Amino acid sequence: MANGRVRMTYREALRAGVREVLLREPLAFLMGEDVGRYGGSYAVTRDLLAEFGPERIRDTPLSEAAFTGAGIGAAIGGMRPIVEIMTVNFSLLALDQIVNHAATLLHMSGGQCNVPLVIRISTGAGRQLGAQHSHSFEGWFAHIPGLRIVAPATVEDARGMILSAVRDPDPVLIFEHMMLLGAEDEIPAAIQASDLDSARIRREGQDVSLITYGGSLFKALEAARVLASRGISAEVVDLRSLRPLDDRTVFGSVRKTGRAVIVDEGWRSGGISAEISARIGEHLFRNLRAPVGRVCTKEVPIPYPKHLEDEALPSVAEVVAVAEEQVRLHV
Amino acid sequence: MANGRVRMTYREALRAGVREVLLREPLAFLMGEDVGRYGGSYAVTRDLLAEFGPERIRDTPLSEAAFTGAGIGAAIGGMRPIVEIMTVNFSLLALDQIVNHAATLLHMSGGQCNVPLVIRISTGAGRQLGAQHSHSFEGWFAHIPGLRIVAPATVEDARGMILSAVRDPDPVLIFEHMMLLGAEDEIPAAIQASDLDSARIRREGQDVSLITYGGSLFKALEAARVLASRGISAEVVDLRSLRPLDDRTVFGSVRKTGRAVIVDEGWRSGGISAEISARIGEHLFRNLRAPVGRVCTKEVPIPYPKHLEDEALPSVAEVVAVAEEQVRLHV
Amino acid sequence: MNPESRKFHHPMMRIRRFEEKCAELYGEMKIRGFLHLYVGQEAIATGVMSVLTPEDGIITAYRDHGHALARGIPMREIMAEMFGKSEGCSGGRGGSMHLFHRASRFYGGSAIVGGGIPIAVGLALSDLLCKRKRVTACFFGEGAAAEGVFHESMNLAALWKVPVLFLCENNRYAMGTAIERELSRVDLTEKARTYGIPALRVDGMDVRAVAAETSRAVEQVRAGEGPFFLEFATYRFRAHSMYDPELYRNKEEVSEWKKRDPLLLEEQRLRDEFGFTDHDRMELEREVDREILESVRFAEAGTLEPVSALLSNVYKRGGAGWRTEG
Amino acid sequence: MNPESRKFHHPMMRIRRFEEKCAELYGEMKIRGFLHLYVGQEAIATGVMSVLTPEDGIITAYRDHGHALARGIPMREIMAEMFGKSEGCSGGRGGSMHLFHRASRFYGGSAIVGGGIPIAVGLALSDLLCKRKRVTACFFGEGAAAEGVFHESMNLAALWKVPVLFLCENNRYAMGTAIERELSRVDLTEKARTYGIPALRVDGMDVRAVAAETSRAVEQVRAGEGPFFLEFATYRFRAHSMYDPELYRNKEEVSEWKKRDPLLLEEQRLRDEFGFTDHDRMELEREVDREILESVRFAEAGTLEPVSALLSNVYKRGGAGWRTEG
Ligand SMILES: Cc1ncc(C[n+]2csc(CCOP(=O)(O)OP(=O)(O)O)c2C)c(N)n1
Ligand SMILES: Cc1ncc(C[n+]2csc(CCOP(=O)(O)OP(=O)(O)O)c2C)c(N)n1
Ligand SMILES: [Mg+2]
Ligand SMILES: [Mg+2]
Repeated sequence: MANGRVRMTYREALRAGVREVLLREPLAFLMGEDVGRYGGSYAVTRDLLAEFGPERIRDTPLSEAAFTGAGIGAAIGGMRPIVEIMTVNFSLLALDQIVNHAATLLHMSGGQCNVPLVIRISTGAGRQLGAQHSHSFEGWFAHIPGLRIVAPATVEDARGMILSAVRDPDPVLIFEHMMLLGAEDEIPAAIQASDLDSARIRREGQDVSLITYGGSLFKALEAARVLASRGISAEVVDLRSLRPLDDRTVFGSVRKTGRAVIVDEGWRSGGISAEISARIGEHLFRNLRAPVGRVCTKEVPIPYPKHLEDEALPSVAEVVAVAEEQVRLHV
Repeated sequence: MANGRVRMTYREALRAGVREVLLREPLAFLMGEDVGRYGGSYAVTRDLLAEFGPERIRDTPLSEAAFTGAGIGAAIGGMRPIVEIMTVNFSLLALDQIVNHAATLLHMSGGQCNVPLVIRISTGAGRQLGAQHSHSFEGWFAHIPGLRIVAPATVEDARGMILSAVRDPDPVLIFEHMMLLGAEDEIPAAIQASDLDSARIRREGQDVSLITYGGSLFKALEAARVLASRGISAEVVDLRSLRPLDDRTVFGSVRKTGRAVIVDEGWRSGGISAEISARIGEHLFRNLRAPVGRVCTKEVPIPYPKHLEDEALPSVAEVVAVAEEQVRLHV
Repeated sequence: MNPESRKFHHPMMRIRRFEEKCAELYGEMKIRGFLHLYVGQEAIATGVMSVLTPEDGIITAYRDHGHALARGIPMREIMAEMFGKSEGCSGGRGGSMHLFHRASRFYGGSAIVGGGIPIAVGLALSDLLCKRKRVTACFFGEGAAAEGVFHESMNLAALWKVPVLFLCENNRYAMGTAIERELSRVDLTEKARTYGIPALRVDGMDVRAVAAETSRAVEQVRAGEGPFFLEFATYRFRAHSMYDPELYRNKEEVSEWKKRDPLLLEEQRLRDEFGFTDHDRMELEREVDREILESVRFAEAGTLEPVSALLSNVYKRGGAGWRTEG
Repeated sequence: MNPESRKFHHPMMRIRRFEEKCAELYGEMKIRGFLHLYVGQEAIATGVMSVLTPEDGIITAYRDHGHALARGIPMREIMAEMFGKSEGCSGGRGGSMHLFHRASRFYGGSAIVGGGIPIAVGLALSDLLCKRKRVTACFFGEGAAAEGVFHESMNLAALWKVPVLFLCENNRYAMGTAIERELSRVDLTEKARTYGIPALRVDGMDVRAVAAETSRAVEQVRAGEGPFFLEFATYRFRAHSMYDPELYRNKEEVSEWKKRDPLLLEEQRLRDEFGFTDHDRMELEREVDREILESVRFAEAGTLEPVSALLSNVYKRGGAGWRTEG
């Protein structure tokens, strides 16, 4: 811990965030499948049971709908529940509770029943887990009014976002990308909340904006490095929040560069990439020097074999190619 | 029945379509909540039980996940099941079966297990049914590879689409808009299948393309009439299929008019409207004379009171205003 | 007025006549959307609510007028809600199926069959965690027992011993589906017991039986013994909603059940045991009708939320949640 | 070789040693993704499959190697699948959790706990509607009993009397969650009976008991008496998957159960009753190892699908389903 900074992994940061919430907020508790005795399917919650006990680290049965619904009820009852859904695909089993209930209760009750619920969901592909364990639904969830959707891409956000989420009066879904768990970074030792609304410029550039979030941020940053070596200066925008989208930051970047490439691990058609592209088209019609590019997951359930999975997912090479084309063809 | 044509409502056409399928295809059967003795929640399936008996018109328990899953199984077992989900919101209870299973089985099995399942779903708002009965999720479902999504807007498609759907080897979701049930039209007496892939130009025009589907088609047509009276010639494209999207027809229209307004009862952000807008931006970057416009449902769970529900939904006046602005400001 | 009639008869009559008025107003198109009447089932909400305290929580489904009235939500706020007015108990946003009243701990009003059940478990969990001696009463129909989430919730509640009271109103039909076509075995209490939840079947037409058995059950739940399950045998006298042609049941069955009308039963008991007279009855009716009339007037006079407020109530933290709407 | 050992011992040994090889190959990174071993539970798949006919259908979950092998899917196709090769039984697209083999009516391989259960009900429904005398065998773990869809499916199967055989492999853990923390009451057969489904608990470590009881159950199902439920008491000897640190159970429990290793039990029986010798055992091992070796060779030599084929198998009706991919 030099100069008040610590080195840790994204996984450790997630754990530190949950731990801090439980320390600061007596009404908070965590529930989900195997968060306790097993230590968390991806070892994120390891040791928390020993520290906080089974009242606050609650192993649930395999009942995604019921324990998510129970999270809604507990939130209405004044608690600050954190529900963990082990893998994003399983969230579909709780979708009625999330979309028909958590997202509507405030509205249907005319403002009486807000639902201060946090749902942590592991998302993304890349570990050859196949077609039922590799979806990226965060952009899809972002369609639903009443929900807030965030996707920490950095170690600092992995720790800090949950602190804001748990204080938010509305349901917040945090999508944690599986492939980032081992990523390391040096961050301030003092734990601070990260805001849930704003996008961040992770690298400044002049020629093209690479707009991304979550697991794809590092692909975009890598692409920017490659592009730099070819004389193209790419700006990298980390959306951080998918609902709301921080249009101001996105538009500001694209207004400057005149070109945008969206990198999204969700499927292309009807993904959040489409929304960002549409908004840019609507607002920066006269500023755009090239059509907005999209590098997304191919429209196929994620295949098991490595070479096909790799081919299905957005790659650095694709980002570079699309960005280069934009700059070369549309000057 | 003059000149081999008959007049019927959309509701009657839906019934005629299901009936024709059951007459032609011995392996087809219908199952869903209250499709039999009750006569269908919206009276679509009235009298079918008497004609086809309880083996083929199966009332199910309130178990959306199980009977949708049973539809998948029966399809794999060689049947041609038609599952009815009473209201689109309830489809969320079956989403694991639809998205994690029906849409992935062909892929996960390396092409061995196709799922020739038809799911009919009542969709849309407009009857003051509030925040849990008024969603429009068809565009949302269109994000999922492995599914085919269609939305009949006309009486003829209401009857004909299911005939193609039941012969399709893949899962087809048919979204039937609640507000169209009473719409009447004269259609050929001879029952024919309608294709599931192509969009249709429902009205030709030169100045702006109104791109829409389902319950919004009539709003777009009405808007086109109003626009005509103001000297603006609007072309109306009925998408019919949301997955796949018929880019050729859409692009052809927009290439001609240079302007596009998408009318969609789904919420705006991350809706199918975004995808269409993004594709137009990508492909017709140099042809577009104005930024693509979108008239969608406001981002709020549908409120109960009439004046607020009306305000939430796309209106003819909005379509007219957006189209007019496009033509006037971007000449 | 006969003081004993205050207890159960008056509240039941309020519900009955309120809903008859609602049906009328539906015909006049003052009330729209779906409208599910509780006629025939009044004894259940009335009996149950009579033994709950203001600290207890309520979750119910879309057939919720009876529960709302019996819980003490002002009738006029309920009526205004049906009219879609700002003065309604859900600010007009919910309508008939989504009555809410936080001050009464009345948390709706879910129109997804079974959807409220896990939420009730969570409410009860919050009481358990905060060591509050509250009970959460969770109403649902027998149709909900076919939904998976019913089972998940039973299991979770039993496993965690949360103070929730499951109240199944078995009116024998889920829309047009008779219970025998809904459930392979129709004994709901047996299902509850499979989770280790004590369960009892109660005559849902006898308001005093409802109150007595609920009282015992509540005591047990409040004492920390975990969930309890009550199945009420009842019947809905009217159509499922205003659109139902009732093709699925015959008139004899309906009239057979109407002989056990909970209001008639209770009135007979009042006459037999508590000296209830025709005059009492008239007085009662007059009072109830006055209240209903007043509620209609209140609703009529209510205000429509300005359309400019459309995007409110989506996020508590202000705004529509999206910076720009494009 | 001892002919009696062909029946059960050989198939079980095939599974055991195949999976031990898989674990090794996982260490070598030849197999990736999640890998769930069936070690300890071999008697169940082996016993059940021994009494099914080729016309019967199979549905299982992600812990599916044992079922696939016992069903007769060629070992080399299973191994090739784990290697992600085109020659795999799912064309390489599925991997360990998604084994499919249409010719064997083996329909996977769902990695969503409980997800396959309603699909099995539907498969059985298709047989019922087509008046085929087939049975659908549906395997799942005890953890699935907490999922709502398990209950919905039990109810639907019982209500419609479809010819499905529910086979619950109760190995006492769902990942790290012991059954006592999963289910408020742990008797699975009781749950089935609540739906009117006849149910029996069977020693899942004794392959002959498994075969005998399954045979009786299958007979009943095939005779048109509707679903049947078998709960097999068993234990998984290894970690849940390759990532599991096994913090949730102690070594004594594991070694206690290992005393009832189904392979040991059957081998002892063969020795006691059928003159099985050390020589038989050696021969058997040699044969099995040869097959495994050959399967690895086959898998190694298999081909990787060209990346240009990525978008195939999304729609049967050709193409990726979208005219333009932009
Ligand atoms: C998940 C879901 N499926 C279907 C419906 C349509 N629906 C509304 S009420 C109802 C019947 C419910 O019956 P029951 O639970 O017995 O309650 P009751 O109407 O008898 O009070 C149905 C099928 C719904 N609202 N939600
Ligand atoms: C719906 C769903 N929730 C959670 C998981 C994660 N998960 C995979 S296996 C498993 C345990 C299942 O236990 P059980 O059904 O007993 O089968 P076993 O692993 O013991 O064979 C869990 C929780 C999943 N795959 N699907
Ligand atoms: Mg009922
Ligand atoms: Mg298990």
